[in-house]
Order: sequence, then structure tokens, then C-alpha cells
Amino acid sequence: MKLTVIALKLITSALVALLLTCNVNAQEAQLNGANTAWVLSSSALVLFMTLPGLALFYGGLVRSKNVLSILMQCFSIAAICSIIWLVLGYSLAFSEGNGFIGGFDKVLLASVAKDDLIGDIPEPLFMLFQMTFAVITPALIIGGFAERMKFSAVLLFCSAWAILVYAPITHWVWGGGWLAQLGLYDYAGGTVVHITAGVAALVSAIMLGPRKGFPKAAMMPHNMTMTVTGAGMLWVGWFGFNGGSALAANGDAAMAIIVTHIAASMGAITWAAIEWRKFGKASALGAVTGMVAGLGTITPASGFVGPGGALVIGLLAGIVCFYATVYIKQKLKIDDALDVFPVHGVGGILGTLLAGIFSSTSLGIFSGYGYAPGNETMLDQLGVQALGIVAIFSYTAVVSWLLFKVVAKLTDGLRVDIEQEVTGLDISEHEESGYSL
Amino acid sequence: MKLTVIALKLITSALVALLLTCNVNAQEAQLNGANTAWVLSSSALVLFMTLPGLALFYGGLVRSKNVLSILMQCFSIAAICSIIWLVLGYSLAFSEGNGFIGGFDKVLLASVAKDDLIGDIPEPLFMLFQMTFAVITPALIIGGFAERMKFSAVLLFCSAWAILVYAPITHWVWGGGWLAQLGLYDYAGGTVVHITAGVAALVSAIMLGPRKGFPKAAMMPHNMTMTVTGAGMLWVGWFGFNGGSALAANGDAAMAIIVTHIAASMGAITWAAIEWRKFGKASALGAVTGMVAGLGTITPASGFVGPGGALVIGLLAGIVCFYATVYIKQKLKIDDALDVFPVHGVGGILGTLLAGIFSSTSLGIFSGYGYAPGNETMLDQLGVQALGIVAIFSYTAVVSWLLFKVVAKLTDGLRVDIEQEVTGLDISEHEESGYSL
Amino acid sequence: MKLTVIALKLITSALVALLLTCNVNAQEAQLNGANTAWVLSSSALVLFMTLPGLALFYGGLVRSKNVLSILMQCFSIAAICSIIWLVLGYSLAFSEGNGFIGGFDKVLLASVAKDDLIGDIPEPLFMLFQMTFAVITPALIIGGFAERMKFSAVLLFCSAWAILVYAPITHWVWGGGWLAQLGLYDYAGGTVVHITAGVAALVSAIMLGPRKGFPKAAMMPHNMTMTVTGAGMLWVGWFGFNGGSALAANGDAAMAIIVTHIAASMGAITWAAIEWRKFGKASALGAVTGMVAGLGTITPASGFVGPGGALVIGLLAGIVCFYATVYIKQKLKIDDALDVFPVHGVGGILGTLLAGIFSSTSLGIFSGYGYAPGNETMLDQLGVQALGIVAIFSYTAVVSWLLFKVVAKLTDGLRVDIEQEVTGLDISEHEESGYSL
Amino acid sequence: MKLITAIIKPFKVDDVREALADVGVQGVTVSEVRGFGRQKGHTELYRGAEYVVDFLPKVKLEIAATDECEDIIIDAIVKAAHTGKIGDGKIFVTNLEQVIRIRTSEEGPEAI
Amino acid sequence: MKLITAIIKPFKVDDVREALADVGVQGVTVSEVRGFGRQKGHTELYRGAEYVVDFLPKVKLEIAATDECEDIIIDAIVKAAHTGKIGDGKIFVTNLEQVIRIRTSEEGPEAI
Amino acid sequence: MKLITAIIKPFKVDDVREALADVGVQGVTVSEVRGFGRQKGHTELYRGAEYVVDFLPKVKLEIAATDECEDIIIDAIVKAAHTGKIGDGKIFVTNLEQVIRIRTSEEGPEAI
Ligand SMILES: Nc1ncnc2c1ncn2[C@@H]1O[C@H](COP(=O)(O)OP(=O)(O)O)[C@@H](O)[C@H]1O
Ligand SMILES: Nc1ncnc2c1ncn2[C@@H]1O[C@H](COP(=O)(O)OP(=O)(O)O)[C@@H](O)[C@H]1O
Ligand SMILES: Nc1ncnc2c1ncn2[C@@H]1O[C@H](COP(=O)(O)OP(=O)(O)O)[C@@H](O)[C@H]1O
Repeated sequence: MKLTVIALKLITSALVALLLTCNVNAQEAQLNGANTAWVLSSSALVLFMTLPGLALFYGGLVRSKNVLSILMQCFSIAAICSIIWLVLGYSLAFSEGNGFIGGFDKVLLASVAKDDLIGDIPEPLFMLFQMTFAVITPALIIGGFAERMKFSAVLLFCSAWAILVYAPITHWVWGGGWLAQLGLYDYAGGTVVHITAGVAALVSAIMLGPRKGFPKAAMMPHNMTMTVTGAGMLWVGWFGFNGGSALAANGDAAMAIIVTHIAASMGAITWAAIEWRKFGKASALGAVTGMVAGLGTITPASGFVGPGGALVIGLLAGIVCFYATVYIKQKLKIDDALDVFPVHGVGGILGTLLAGIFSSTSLGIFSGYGYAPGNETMLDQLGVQALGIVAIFSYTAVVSWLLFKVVAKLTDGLRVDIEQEVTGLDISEHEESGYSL
Repeated sequence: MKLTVIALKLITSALVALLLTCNVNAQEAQLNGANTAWVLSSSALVLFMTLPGLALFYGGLVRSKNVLSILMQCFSIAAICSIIWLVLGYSLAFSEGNGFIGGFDKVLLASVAKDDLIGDIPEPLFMLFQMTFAVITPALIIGGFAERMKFSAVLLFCSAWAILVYAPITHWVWGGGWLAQLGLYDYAGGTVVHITAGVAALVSAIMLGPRKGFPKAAMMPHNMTMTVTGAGMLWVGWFGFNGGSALAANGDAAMAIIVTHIAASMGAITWAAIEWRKFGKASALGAVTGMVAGLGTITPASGFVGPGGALVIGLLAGIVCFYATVYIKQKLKIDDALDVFPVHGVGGILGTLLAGIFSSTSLGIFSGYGYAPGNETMLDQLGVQALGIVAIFSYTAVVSWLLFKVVAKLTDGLRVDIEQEVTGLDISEHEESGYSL
Repeated sequence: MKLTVIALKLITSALVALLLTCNVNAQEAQLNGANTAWVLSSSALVLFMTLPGLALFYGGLVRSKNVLSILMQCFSIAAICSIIWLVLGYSLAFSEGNGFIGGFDKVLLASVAKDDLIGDIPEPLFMLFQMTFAVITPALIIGGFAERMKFSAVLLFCSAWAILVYAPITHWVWGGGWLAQLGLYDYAGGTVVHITAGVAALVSAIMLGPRKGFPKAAMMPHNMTMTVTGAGMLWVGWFGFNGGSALAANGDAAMAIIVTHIAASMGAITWAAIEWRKFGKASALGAVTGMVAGLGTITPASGFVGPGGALVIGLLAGIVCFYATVYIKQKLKIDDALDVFPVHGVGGILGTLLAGIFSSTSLGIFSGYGYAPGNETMLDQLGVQALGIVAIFSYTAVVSWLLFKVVAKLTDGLRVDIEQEVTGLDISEHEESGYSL
Repeated sequence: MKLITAIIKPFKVDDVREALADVGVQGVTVSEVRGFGRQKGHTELYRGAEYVVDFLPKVKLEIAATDECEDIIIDAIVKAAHTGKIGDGKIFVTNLEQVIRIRTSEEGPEAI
Repeated sequence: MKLITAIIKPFKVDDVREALADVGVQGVTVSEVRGFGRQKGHTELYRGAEYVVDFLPKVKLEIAATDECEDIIIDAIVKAAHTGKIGDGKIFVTNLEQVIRIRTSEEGPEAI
Repeated sequence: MKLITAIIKPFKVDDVREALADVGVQGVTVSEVRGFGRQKGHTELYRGAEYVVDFLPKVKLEIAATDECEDIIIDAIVKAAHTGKIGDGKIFVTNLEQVIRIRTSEEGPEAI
């Protein structure tokens, strides 16, 4: 009996020790270091998409005399929107609030400790990862008004837009807002990033009017090697954009990257193939444009679809964005200078819809991983997707339009004068030159 | 007694809880998130090597009028070979089959679920990581036939090659095929990547004949800053190439990167030093070429050798690849335009052999981490290495030769006509120009 | 009773099994794979800062005829200092020794096994991560003597400097040396990297004298797009530089990156804003210079301060480094060609001091995470910071000066002759040209 | 025959080319040059300092013409290139002794 | 003395330089120009549209020569630069009043 | 009037421009050219081989001048561009029949 008791005591104390250990393990397990490691890397990858990725992609497309204006705008927007995100944007997007907008709790990360978690990663990391999205979205817009807008107007518009358009819509979709509650599927920013940026660019192009010479003069890229370099960086960085949106280092992240990669590939091939059929040659610009179209289009769908779906999504991205570009530039004669709307806007819309289709689990080899909870049929999911698109398109268009009106007042017109435009923004707005080789 | 029983019951139920917990842990532990995080990052790094790394490295070396053709070929191959990998290549390389070729089980990842594991990482991730290798290998070949091959022929050749050369050889070496069974040491692709690409490039150079003007005219790089930029990206990306091949975030990965880095450094120093002695000056092109030679050479050895071995491997890479380049271009007058064979092919052969030497654990400060199971002496290991080299060299040479023959029929000759060559492939094959500064 | 005994036995053996399991877990837990994954990625990011990041940032700033000399110097230093680090530097910095210098135990990693740990990551990984710092620091110096120093002198100086300046100072601060013991706060290299490099550059500029034409001729950047590209890479890579210095994938790393990012943003905005006020325009060069100033300045503080502190640090970095640049170049007429001292040196000093202030936990929204153990008041901490700055500044200045004297003897003068300088170092030192577009 | 060389502002190139086409000029050879003259260059910023870049990008047009066409061409250029601001550029006329078309070996006015 | 200016197709530059060397020409000054003429430019693709780029890259050679050499040089150029296709280019000859070699201050034919 | 064309070494451009300003020249047009002549080109390394690059970067200055100024200008250029080493370059003088200032339509010497 004594033995039993002693044995019991021993066992019990061992157990307690074990339980303690496991307890500690359990507590530690709340921070998932692996997921943290991957999202840290992803944050670097997404920043890389803007700097220098997007800057180079866009910079190569303009004429030599405006290349620095593009780089400078990307850089400045990155800097300013990061500060805005810290001071206001993150809180409006991701703190408790109502269905339309968050509150002020997280202004300057005031209520966030270094080790607070969101899910199983540190909240500062989540804020950082999201910051890189808040930076690239306004930077995408500049393609619409490239080569003619005043630098002061660019900064004012993008700053205000980050607060009044980007932050609320992020709240709607990712911050627990009304679209999130309806089960809108937007894995990594088809609506939040690409539709908003595309629509703002379109509005800007209409409001500013075309560049001098458009559409008669051919305004060819001044440095395609720069554009292709940027495109490569975008492709690589997108691994972090879509893969990092899993917020975990697991099969979800891997599959999100695979479908991203496949859609990019199909988009590139499709665009180049259309060119080949239509003009007898396939261009590098065509391939990289198709690639970006594929990437933009898969973005909202990337966590919900499988590789079969990605093949179709990339194919459709190439076709639809190609013809959208031709339609807007050649037919409507809208000088969305770097085709932001037809590539990102249209791609974002298309991808958001296709996410509603290819998330279906009953499409055989084209199946995805299921609809959002609450949506039972494809029609349910598609309905939510369509609603999200319409709401975000309209809200962005109206607020962007208003913002341009206000900024135009403040800066005495949005455009530089004709002599400055002809001289180029590098000299006239920044007093420097891109090259002196 | 009652107490004892109650105690026992308590303890037992506590134990069951604990066991359950540990069980869950054990099951979770099957997915190693940390390794997953590292291989995710590595996949981005390896893609980065091709886009834009290799594209820029090669692009800077050709003449200005052909720069986009290089970038476009890299991009298109990346896109097409990714699709091929998903549709066929991965299955042929990595599904069950015989010693020579895999089967069709994994076509389109049909039989692979998102959370299936290979080792302790998700299988989709493994497929993704390998996809980035399947992309860069055919892209390396284009240096051999640069500045003169039809774009249609490039695409046909590389697509077929990815299926008929790359996939089977990957199966032989990494997919459990006959060379794997013999214990061939190829950590990250000395045979699978560098020998295959180098040999194919050599075959292409012989079959296409030299560029107009070779060897009399000096065909200097049009943009060395681009080449050096690409070289830097290759160096960084190679951390993922060799380090990621550990498929784990541990000391193996770290040591693989150290030896990679050291071999790159020694290769660069050695090549530049030879130039300094021979010509009185050391060039940036020399340094980066030596660096790539060092990287290619350490690749097969990177998981098996220590830092001492890496010093020697890098040194030999610099010397051997330097003289191989001179020999092939100046003596044999073979216009392997960007020296793919002397750098990658010869480097791959050299490194595969040296892996058999410096994996020895009895070389003092030059020791590595031991031979493959089954190989007991250095001779054993070297024998397997030599056999692997010969087999892969021959197979690649023969199949590449046949493929060029077939493609030449399909595209009515492999080369563009002389006027197109003189005009440059950018205009004649892609209707665009690299620069208009 | 028997039952009890059997039960006890069963339980006990179960327990033993459990304990073994947990034990194994515990041992395995010593290697933290997640932290390892993040530091592996960080190592790639930091190498990326040098190659091609810094190389491009600096390369774009010089005149076209010297661009390859910059790229070549960065590359060669990367290669040579990596070898030095393996052979000697790491051991001198991080093996046991006295307060001033380490020993020779870790020469060639002799006493380090692949799986040895430092903290919870593999020691080879720690050595690798530190190697990337040992590479970028001497590479930063070249901006001081750009466009006029002999390549042989560059190599000799930087090699010796890596051993005689960088390794010991690293030991003082991070290797358990006397400054570490005093509790100097230098999270990621404000003193070790930026002050040492800045001071060496200043010494070099004074000793070599100005470039021909300075200060009358405007020596404008030949390729601002290259500089901005490099700047973007530096920004991204700095995530690994400061974030990786946490040596862990957790909230510390995330917060270090946030403050880094915020300081970079504020630095860029501030510099551009000063230009705008002073000259009526803001330049891209101004923005990226301010960004680098912000990054250099936050570096020593990045693990100790919060986002509020980072805002102030970035702001001060922009202001102080701007006026330091003007003062040194325009007033003192010292031709520190690429302004290494006013940006990195001054930034490093400023940041090291500010780390002593904003690490305070009692500054409200500007609070940080506390002083070093042993330092109780802000004055305590500031005292140590000032002492560290003075010691490192003086030691670096004296040894660098001596080294230049010795090297000048060995290479028969530090400068190329005037005709070579006028022709440009690319042709005269490396026999190649940057561009032939 | 005459060789008419015009140095003009870059952004006027398209207008001048059109004007030349309108008066029947079929061939022009164009090159990028840097001009120094009465017109002041722009300023450029460089890290806390402002520099005046004194050269200006200009475009040089060279047109071989028959003697009869000289005046018409000069007129066309002056009109199209004129902004009235300093730096509009110059036209130089030199005598052209011979013109040969390489393709056909034609000589003189037919070769223009 | 004469100043012979030839506008030729870029890929013919090496051939022409050799031909000139063969007839004893020791110096040439070369520059890149853009040519507009009867030859049509190539098309370039830009996102769904095709543009005709109407200028063509050409190379301009300038050769100072003695009067006696004029014909030999013109012949050499015509032969070497000729492809028979439109766009082969032109040769312009102007009178050269004076030539000075900066190094020696030599003047006239010896300075060439 | 005369058109004075000087081909000089690139690193002498600033000196020559100053010298011209000193003698009252108000306008110059400058372009980059490649020179072939007696001066040998530099060597370039390319992966185990050394090539001679036979062209040399040179700068071409064009100055329209009145007949009176011709000699002063030539003198100024020769002095400023002279190094005494082979490759210093040449000065060519041709007759200029007419100069027009586009801004004002002034003609002849006033237009210079
Ligand atoms: N004497 C000259 N010789 C050669 N080129 C000249 C001369 N004067 C002016 N130029 C060219 O004409 C351009 C315009 O001249 P500038 O004096 O600035 O104004 P404007 O044409 O109104 O007189 C200059 O940039 C230069 O290229
Ligand atoms: N009248 C002209 N003045 C100056 N350059 C001309 C003239 N006509 C032609 N050129 C130059 O000669 C080149 C060839 O002329 P083009 O009319 O295309 O063919 P071809 O040489 O066969 O007559 C043009 O691209 C242009 O550079
Ligand atoms: N006959 C010529 N015609 C046109 N340009 C010439 C001629 N001879 C020389 N040049 C130009 O002058 C430059 C210098 O000539 P070169 O023979 O090298 O030396 P030098 O000026 O000392 O005689 C050459 O690079 C070339 O640009």
C-alpha cells in the first residue's frame, strides 16, 4: 500500500511536471513561429513588388523623360502610405467598428503590444503584411495618370484615397465588415487591391484627359528591359502576396502559390498567342502584360481554386484583358496611360467572379475548395461576388471622382502645363534626369 | 484502496488526455511548418533566379538589338515549362514508375491533395519548388543559341526537351530512378540542371552554326550593368536553390548555403585573378562568370561537402571553367554564344566528380559528410558519379540532337534569315525595341 | 492490489514513453526550425542588399565611365570578405577571447559542427547571417573613394580593414566584448556597420583628395533609374538586416521591421520635403537618400524602440543627414563622393544616440522596450551609447588612416593617374564598358 | 543643290517633319545633339545642392534639297519650329556639290 | 578638299569601313542618326495595337578627303553599302575649305 | 560665314567650350561621335579573350561663325583641345551660305 502511495505520488508529480511542460508548449504554440517566419518573408516579397518591382514595370513603359516621375511617385507613395497606415489606416481597416469602417483603437498601434497575436502570428506582423498591400494599391493607380499629373496632386490624391477608399474597403472585405459577413471571396485582393486601383486609374484618366499626342503618336516604352525586370519581380513577389495571404506555412500557402504561378503562366502565353495570331509576332510586352493580367485575376481566387481552375482563369485573363485593353484605348480612346483599368480593374472583376465559380468542389479536375460558409450554391456565391464588385466599383468611382475634384481645387489643376508635359516630368517636376549614359 | 483506484482513474484519464494531446502534436508534427516556411521562401528565390536573374544575366551579354529576345525567351520558357510541369513533367519525374520514368498518376496533380505530405512538407510545395528548377534548366540553354534562333523553334525545342530530357533525368536522379538507387550524389542539380543544360546548349551551338561575324567580330556585352545585376540575383537566388534543397530549415540548409557562397566567392576571385595575371586587368564580366562557374560547380556537392571542400571546389571551378571557355570559343571556334557549356556543363561535370571526393569524411579540414549509403570508398562514390555524368551527358546529347532535327523540319530551319539576324531578333521576331532612351 | 500494481506498471511505462517523447521533443526544440527558417531568409535578404542592391544604388550615382568599377568593387569585396570571414573574421569576432578580440577556435569553422546551435539556431546559420554583414560593411566604404582609387588598393584596403577594423569592433559589440558588457545598444549595426563604414569613407575621401573637377563640375548621377532600383532593394533587404537580427520569427522581428520601415519612410519624406521647401522641387535622389538615412539611423535602435520612436528617428535622420551632407560637401569641400559619411556615419551616430533615448519605456506613445540590463536611467544608457560611438569612431579613423598609408606604399599611390581618371575606371582598370546600347 | 541643317527644339520635331512632308520633302536625316547658346539650361538637384545644366537637348535635321526648294523648305522649318522663345534654334545652309543615291548610283538632283 | 558624308544602313558599317581602308582612307568619323525617306519603317507591337515606327536607324560617315580621292572614295562606299533595296542611303559631297590637325596644327591636305 | 566643325577628345569638351566662350562665341552645337583614325582603340576583356575596340569616343562641335572670327576660333580650339598625343582630332571648315535664327527670322551674321 505504501508502495502504491509512493508510486502514485511519484507518478502524480511526474504527471504534473508533464502537464506543466505541455501547458507551456500549448501556450507557446499560440505563437506559430513557422507561420510567422513565412509571413515575415512574404512581407518582404510584397514590398519588393512595389519597390522596385512595380516602379520598374511602370517606369520602363513611359517615355524616357518621365521615368523618374514614375519611380518617384512609387517611392513617395510607399513612404507616405506607410505612415498613413500606421497612423490611421490600419485602425480604420482592422480595429473593431461597424460594418463599414473600423475605429481608432489601433491608431499608431497604441493598443497593440509587440507580442499580441492575430490568429497565431504576432499582430505587428499582420499589420506589417497588410501595410505592404496598403502601399502597392495606390501605387498601382499612377499608371492611369502617368506622364501628365502634378506631383503635388499625386501625393494629395493618393494620401486621401488611402484613407477614404482603401481603408474602408479593406474593412468591408478583410476587416470583418459587411462584405466579409456576406461571405465575399477575395483571397488576396481582387476587389480590395485590383478593382479599387483599376477604377481609380480609369477615373483619373477620364478626368485628366489624354497625354498630348494621344492617340495619334505612338508612345512606346522607353526601356522594355526595365519593364520586363519589373515584371519578373512582380511575379516573384506575388508568391508572397497570394501565398502569404494564407497567413500560414502549409499546403494552403503552397497551393495558393501554385495556382498563382499557373495563372500567370497561362495569362502570358494567352496574350502572346493572341498577338501571334493577330499580328504574326509575339512581343515581350505582350507576354508580361498577360502575366500581370493572370496574376491580378487569380488574386481573389488564389486560396479557393485548384490548379485546373487556375489554368482556365489564366486563359480567360489573357483573353478578356487583351480585348479590354484594345477596347478602352483604341475604341473608347481613354488614355489610361499604362492600362491599369483593363489589366487590373477588369482582371480583378473577372477573377472575383471566377472565384465564385472555380471554388466549386464539383467541377472534376477544375474543382476548388468550396464556397464560403453560408453560400450553398454557385449562384449564392456568385451573387455575393457580384454584389461585392458592384459595391466596390461604385464606391471607388464616386469617391475617387470627388477626390480628384477637391485636389484639383487645391493644386490649381491636376495637370502640369503643356510645356512641362512636353519637357517631361523628370525635369519639370523633379529637376533631374533619368539617364546620362 | 478506493483512494488508490480513484487516484489511478484520475491519473489514467489525465494520461489519456496527455496522450491525446501528444498524439495530436505528433500528427501535427508530420507537417513541419518551419521546413515548409523555408521551402516556400526558397521557391520564390529560385524563381527569382530565372525571372529576372538569368534573364538579365544573359540579356546584358548579347547585343542591344537582341536583348528582348533573350528576356522574352526566358519569360516564355518560364510560362510554358510551368504548365508542362503541372500537366506532365512532375508526374513523369516524381510519380511511381520504373527506374527510367515515372507514371501519369500526378498529371495535373490529380492524385495530390493540398495537405498531402512529402517528407514533412506539403507535396504541392515540393511540386512548386521542383517547378522552379524545371523552369530554369531549359532557360539556361538559350545562351547557346542566342542571337540567331527562331522564336518558334526555341519554344518547340524547349517544350519537348522539358518532357523528353528534363523529366526523365530528374526521375533518374531525384525521383527514385536508377541513378538514385545507385547512390548518385547530386544535391541540387549538377547533373539534372547544369550538365543537361550545358550539353543541350553545346549541341545547339554546333547545329545552328555561329553568329554572323563570329569569331572575327567582337560581340561585346551591350549592357554589363544588366549582366552584373542578374549575377547578383543569381547569387542570392542560389541560396534557395541549394539551401532549399535540404527541404528543411536546419543546419543542413545553412551549411549548404555556406559552401555555396564560398564556392561562388572563390570562383569569382579565381577567374578574376587569372585575368589579372594573363591580361593585366580583372574585369567585372570575369568576376561574375567565375562566380556562376563556382555556383554551378558546387551545386551537386552542396549538401555533402564542408567549407574547406568548398574552397577547393570554387578554386577549381574558376580555373577549369576559364580554360574550358577559352578552349571551346577560341580553339574549337564553337559559338556557344553565352558559354553555357564551358560554364554550366563543365562546371556541372566537375562538381559532380568533386562531390564524390569532398564528401569523404577523412580529408581533415577538407572533409565532408560522408558517401551515399552503399558506397564505401571514394572510388565507389566516384564510380557512380562518373557513370551518372556519362549517362546523362550521352542521353541529353542524343535526344537534344534529335529534337533539333525534328524542330528544324517543323519550323523550316532553326535560324532566322540573315537579314533578320543582322536587324536583330527584337525587331524581327518580336516587333519591339529594347531601348529608346 | 495486483490490479493496482499492474495498473501502476502500465501507467509507469506509459509515462516513461511519454517522458521520452517529450524529452525528444525538448531536445528537438533546441533547434527552433521557425527561427532558422526566418534567419535563412534574412541571410538571403542581406546578401541581396549588397548584390545587387548597394552595387546598383552606388553604381547609378557615378558617371557612366565608372559604373563597372563600382559594381566590380562591390562584387569583389563580397567575394573576398566572405572568404576572409570564413578563414579568420568570424573566429576573431565570435569565438571566445578577451574583451577586445576573439580567438582562433573557429577559423574555417574548424570547431563548429553542422548542427551546433547558437541560441536556438544552427551556428553555421549564425555565421552565414553575420557573413552578409561582414560583406556589406566594407562595400559601403567604396562610396567615399569612388571614381578615382586603384582597384588593387581597394582590394588591399578592404581586406585588411575587414580583419583589423570590422572583426574586432564586431567582437566588442556583438561578440561579448567590452562594449557588449557595458550594455551598448546596437541592434543591427549602427556602430558596427554604419559608423565604421562612414568613418572609413571619410578618411579615404580626405586622404585621396577630390575627383578632378570637384567641386566646380556637377558630377551628376549617370543613371538614376539604377540608383532608385538599388534603393528599393536596400529597403526590402533591410527587412532581413534588422528583422533578422532578432534571430527569431516572432513579434520582436515584426516590430523591428515596422520601425525600420517607418523610419525609412519618414527619412524619405523629410529629405524630399526639405528639398521642396529649399528648391521648390523634390527629387527622387533626395527621397532615396533620405530613405537610406532613415534606414541607417534606425538600425542600431530597431529592436529597442516602438513605432512612435521610429517616426521621430526617421524625421531626425532626414534633417540631420541632409544638413550633414550639405555641410561636408559644400562647406568643407570634402569629396566623399557618394556621401557615405554624412548618410551612414552621421546616421549611425545619431541612431546610436537615439536608441539610448527612445528605448525608454516612459515616453508615452514614443516609448520603447527598455534599457539594457545594468543601465537604469536614460543618462546611463546614453553614456554607454556615447562611449561606444567615440571609441568606435576613433578606433576606425586611426586604423583606417594607417591602413591607407600602408596600402599607398604597396600600390605606389592610392589613386589612378589623371588620364585614367578622365578616361574612367571601367576602361582603365577593368578594360570593359558599362553600356553599348 | 543645298544642304539645309536645322537645329530645333526636340518637341518640335514632329511638327517640322510634317511641315516638310507638306512641302514635298521626301527625305530627312535626324540626329540628337546638345545645344549651347543664349537659352539657359535647367537646374538639377543633387543631394542638397542645385546645379545648372547648361546644355540643352536639341535635334538636328539635315535635308538635301535642290536650289529651287531651298526657300520653301526654310520657310516651312521656320514656321513649324517657331515658338518665339529663346532657343528656337538655327538653320544653316551650305552648298552641296554632289548627291549620290547608293541604291541606284543616281547622281545630282535625281538622287535627292 | 571635300567632305564626303554618307548615310548608310547600320549593318553595312563594317563593310564600308573595310572598303575605305582598302582605298587608303585613314580616318572616318561616325555617328548614329535616324533616317526618314522612301524606305518604310518597321512595325512595333504595343498592347493590342501595331504602330509603324517611321524612322530608321542609319549611320552617318564623314570623311575628309583630298579632291583626287573623292571619286575613289565615293565608288568604294557605293559598292560596299549597296544592297539594291530601298533605303541604302545617300552620299553628300561638300567643299572643304580648310582642315587642321589639332595635334600638330598642320593645315590642308597634310592634315587629313 | 563659316561652319567650323571640330572633332575632339571627350575629356577636352569643357576646356574647349570655355576657350570658345573666352573669344566670344555664344553658341555651339555638340554631338557624340565615334572616331576612327591613327589613334589606336583600347582593349576590352571578354571571358578569356582580349579584343581591340577600334573606335574611339569623340565629340563633334559645330560652330557657325562670321568670316572674321574664323581664325580666332580655330586658334582657340587648337589650343584648348591640344594634348600633343595622337588622336587630338581635326577641325574642318566649310563655307556657310546662309544662317537663319528661327525665333526672329533674322538672317546672316546677325543670326549667329
Ligand atoms: N553659333 C552657333 N553655332 C552653332 N550652333 C549654334 C550657334 N548658336 C546657336 N546654336 C545652336 O542653336 C541653339 C539655339 O540657340 P540660342 O542662342 O539658345 O537661341 P536662339 O536660337 O533663340 O538664338 C543652341 O542651343 C545651339 O544648338
Ligand atoms: N533629301 C534628303 N536629305 C537628307 N537625308 C536624306 C534625304 N533623302 C534620304 N535621306 C537619307 O537617306 C536614307 C535613305 O533614303 P531612302 O529614301 O529611304 O532610300 P534610298 O536611299 O534608297 O533613296 C534616309 O533614311 C535618310 O536618312
Ligand atoms: N579623314 C578624316 N575624315 C574624317 N574624320 C577624320 C579623318 N581623320 C581623322 N578623323 C577624325 O579625327 C580623329 C582623330 O584622328 P587620328 O588620326 O586618330 O589622330 P590625329 O587627330 O592626331 O591625326 C579620328 O578619331 C576621327 O574621328
